[in-house]
Amino acid sequence: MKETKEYTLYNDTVMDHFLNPRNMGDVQEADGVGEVGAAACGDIMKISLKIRDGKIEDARFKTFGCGSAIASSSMATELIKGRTLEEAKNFSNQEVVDALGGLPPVKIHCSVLAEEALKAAIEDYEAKQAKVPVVA
Amino acid sequence: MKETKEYTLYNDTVMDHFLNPRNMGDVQEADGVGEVGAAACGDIMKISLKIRDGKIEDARFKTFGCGSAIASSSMATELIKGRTLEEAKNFSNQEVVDALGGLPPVKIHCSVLAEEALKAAIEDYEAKQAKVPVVA
Amino acid sequence: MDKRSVYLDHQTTTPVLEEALQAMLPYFREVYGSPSSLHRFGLQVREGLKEARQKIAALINAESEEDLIFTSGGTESSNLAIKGFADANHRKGNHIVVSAIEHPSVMNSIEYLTKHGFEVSSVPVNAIGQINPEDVRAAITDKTILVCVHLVNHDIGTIQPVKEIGKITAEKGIALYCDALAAAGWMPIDVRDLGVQLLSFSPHRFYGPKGIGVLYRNRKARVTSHIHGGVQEGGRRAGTENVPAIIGAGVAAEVAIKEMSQRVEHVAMLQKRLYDGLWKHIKYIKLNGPVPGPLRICNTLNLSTEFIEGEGQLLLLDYQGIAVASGSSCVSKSLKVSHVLSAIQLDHALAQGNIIMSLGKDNTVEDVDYVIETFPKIVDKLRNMSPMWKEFEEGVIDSVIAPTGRGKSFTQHAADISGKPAH
Amino acid sequence: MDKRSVYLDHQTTTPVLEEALQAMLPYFREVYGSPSSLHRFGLQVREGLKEARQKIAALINAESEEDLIFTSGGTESSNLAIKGFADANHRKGNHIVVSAIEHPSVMNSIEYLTKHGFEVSSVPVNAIGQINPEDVRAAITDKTILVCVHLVNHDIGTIQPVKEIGKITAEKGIALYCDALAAAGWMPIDVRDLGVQLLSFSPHRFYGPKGIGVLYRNRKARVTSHIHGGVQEGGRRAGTENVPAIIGAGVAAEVAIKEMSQRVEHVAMLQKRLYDGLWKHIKYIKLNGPVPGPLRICNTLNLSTEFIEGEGQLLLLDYQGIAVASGSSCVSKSLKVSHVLSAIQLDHALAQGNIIMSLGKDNTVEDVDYVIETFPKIVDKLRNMSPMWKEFEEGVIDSVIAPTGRGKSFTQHAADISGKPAH
Ligand SMILES: Cc1ncc(COP(=O)(O)O)c(C=O)c1O
Ligand SMILES: Cc1ncc(COP(=O)(O)O)c(C=O)c1O
Repeated sequence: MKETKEYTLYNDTVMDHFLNPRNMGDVQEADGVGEVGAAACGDIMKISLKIRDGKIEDARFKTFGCGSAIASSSMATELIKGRTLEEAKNFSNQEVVDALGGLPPVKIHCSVLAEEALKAAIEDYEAKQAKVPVVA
Repeated sequence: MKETKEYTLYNDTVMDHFLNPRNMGDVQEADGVGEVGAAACGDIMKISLKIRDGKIEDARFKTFGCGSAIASSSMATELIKGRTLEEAKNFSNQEVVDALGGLPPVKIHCSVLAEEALKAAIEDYEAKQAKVPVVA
Repeated sequence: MDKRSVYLDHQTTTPVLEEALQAMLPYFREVYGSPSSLHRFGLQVREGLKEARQKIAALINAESEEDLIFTSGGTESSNLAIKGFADANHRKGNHIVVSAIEHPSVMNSIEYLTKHGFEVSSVPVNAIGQINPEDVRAAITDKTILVCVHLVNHDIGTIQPVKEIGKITAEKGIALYCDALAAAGWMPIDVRDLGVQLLSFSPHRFYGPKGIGVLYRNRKARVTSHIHGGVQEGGRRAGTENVPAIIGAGVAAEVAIKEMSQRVEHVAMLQKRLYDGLWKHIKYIKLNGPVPGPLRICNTLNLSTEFIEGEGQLLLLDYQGIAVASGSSCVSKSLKVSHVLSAIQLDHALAQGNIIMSLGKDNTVEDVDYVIETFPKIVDKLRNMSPMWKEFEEGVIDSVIAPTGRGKSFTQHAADISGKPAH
Repeated sequence: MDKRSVYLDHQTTTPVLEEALQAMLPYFREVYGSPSSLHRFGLQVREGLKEARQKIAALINAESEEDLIFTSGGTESSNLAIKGFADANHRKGNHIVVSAIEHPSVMNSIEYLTKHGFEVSSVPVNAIGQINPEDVRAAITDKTILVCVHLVNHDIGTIQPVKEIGKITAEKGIALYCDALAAAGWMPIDVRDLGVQLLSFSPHRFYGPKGIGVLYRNRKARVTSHIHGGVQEGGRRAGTENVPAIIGAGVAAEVAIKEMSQRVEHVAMLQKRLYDGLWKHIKYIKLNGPVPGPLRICNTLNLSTEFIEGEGQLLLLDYQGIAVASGSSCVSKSLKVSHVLSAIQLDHALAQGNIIMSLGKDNTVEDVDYVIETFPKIVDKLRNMSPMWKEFEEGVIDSVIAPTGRGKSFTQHAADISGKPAH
């Protein structure tokens, strides 16, 4: 036993994102919002985006779910800020898993949920764009 | 745990008769000898008697067998010394068990063996008597 | 780290009593013989085990210490009780009656039997998790050989009417097996008064060691051994005995008897304080199982906090030094909601926000007050992060606990956005 | 009592190493959580268990620590290996090959299977208790799914040609289960080199605690769980883990690896000295199993002393402070001669005079010399009391060990006087 060690369920990066989530909240007057749920465990994740010049200027999340769901959404929003929409469409949950330094096998679906929420938000944005005539 | 206690398989009386058997050996020029075996465990017990005036003057045993077999034969010979033949014919293993302060259930047959050896020795004596004409 | 450390998971396991550990110690390196041995190293152990057996028998008022079979734990005891009894009595019938909220060790033992020709009837429970004895009566058929009803539910703390069920099984001439794992050490148990033929418990749940379980089995109930080998435990459970654990269990049982009323009183007081405090400070929170009182075991509270999920609560509590369980700890790896919460028909959203706080003799009023102070902040933090909370405030979804009449249900909402119904 | 105390029953059980006990201690009262729990009390335990698992895997050179299943002991491991494997593979066949001298936990598990449609072939052993691999080959049919052969016999110490048998089973595509209880810790074991798919051992046999057993099971061998409940041990063995025992087992395994060669050397030296000394001082005494050397495990001697019976020897030795076993300690309550001694066709009279002396790392040359000095006196005392000894001297019966050509056999004599044949 290491007396000085903190014993935590997840690794330090995951714990940090769970305890101190980045980008938590809702983007005001969001350009795109995606809310998705995982049938497997009942988690719900919502990502809202501010998009400017085809780039994700701001991304925020709200999550109802376990520690790794919260950490995944925190990390996902952190990763995608500044990316172009095209880049964001290619975003994969594996990036979240890697950036978090790994997730337990039963928790990988949390990162998938983050990917799905992001893509749902982009779709929402694109659907809205299709309706609104572009102001040149 | 009692630090000062001796832990033994049998009670103190049995242990005493096992460790310091009474009447161990063979009666010289015995009047009757009985040797019996227990099919159950393979023990063998031999009791030899000196008989005078219809009374058991001396009794000795030899035993091939477990601790309780040795203790049973020691106790049996001790109990029957001085008894009349009639009394000895009514001897029962229960007397041995009681005098030993009890035996474990799986070991009761050892006391039965002692009873059988005694009775075999008496039979042997009587068989010899029947052959030898009584010297008035 | 000078955070307060508050262990509130006593229904999972407890620390070993100092007295019990001290009693165990000589059996590791000094009195280390096997009780089957005929030399003094073995005989000395036999004597220690006999004493322990008597103390443990006293905890449940067994007729004789010979009626106890030592196993490796509660799970093995459940398995031996059910499969061993079924094996020994299958000529009499092939039907078993079981409550819907038994522990997986009971459920899965019975499920195993159903693959080998047995049939099972599951008796439902009411909203607070109580079995109706008349439902047990109704489930009994002329093929029934065994009824399985636990004394206290491990997840929601409901005390079951075992004695009433015992009257019914006695009337019908059927054996009654009672899993008393969540009860033993925390309420008086009298096997004769309960009218059970089989009863199991596990010392690690009342300050004894792990690695040892007990199955009480009276002379009327035959069980076939299911671990084959030597003639230990009178031929009913083979294998070299876990001597130190049995010794420790004996001490734990002895102390449990002696301190029972005082432990129960102390823990029940804390339970009430915790319940009052949390409900005062947190809205939209539900107690699962009966309110503190005669229907609930003294040491546990099972709560569902709306709009947030359980693991997050558990992790944040842990971060603040408070150790709790969520759902049924035994199934937490499977991501499934505990079958107990399903059986009391708890709304899916509430089942997800489930936390179990179970108190012990060493918890203090300060501990409880610290939890009362800490938990509301955690709930706030998580609600703040939860999309459901805002959607509730905005009237998109409604509360299950205190419906406002506005919005759809959480479950409906989850189904809508995931495209699949929540299970 | 200032008699010398000499424990010569290490093949029954051993004291726990001081290091192992020290490592266990915090897990009783400080790190007392359950490894299934998600809070730090549980997580800290998980980490300890993982380390222990690695150390134990190293003792048998397992591919991965994930291939170990912790059980409650050697007996449960045998049961899980055999019944669990049979359950998982019964579609492939219903025939098992087993050596004639396995431990009752193996024999009785297989006997149980024979009541449920399995057939078994028993492979005989030669006079020193060795299995001939070709006999195993001959016993295999196209229905055979499993071969069970122990590594070392617990009663007579014979090392079996498991590696050769492993080649045969590999060739035939059949699983090989090896009960290594009497071997682990006393000789190097490499599951990969042996070619076994299943192997069991028990830490209390090499200075670890009781209450914990190990089943190694590689990926090729599926076993069905036979204790049902929660998802502990990856779902293969339910029940709250015996945490302190697993920790202690880890340390015992680690130390066993480190000290293996030195322990083996020391104990083998004592074994040789004891053998030489006893044979020098006692007539009509027979070693059962191979002579000390490559075919015998280093720590045990099984001897039969003619004209006297075993329990008396054991009790008198115990009275002199020397703890030994007689026959198979597991069956000593049944009054039956061990099936191992029957299998090597030991004369009935010799089987009755059986004693097992098993040495340990803490025994000394002085201990051994004390036994060499004490045992002949005990033999004399008992022979003096035995009717057989005098009858031998008088030429009524003959010796089995060193026949003189005079008199009938003991067995014949016993049959004559009891009126029934000896069994
Ligand atoms: C070879 C062998 N296998 C299995 C066992 C059973 O082990 P345990 O009694 O530790 O359960 C023993 C115990 O004597 C043994 O010697
Ligand atoms: C009611 C009940 N029965 C049985 C068990 C199984 O006990 P163990 O894990 O000690 O084997 C548990 C454990 O959680 C339980 O709560």
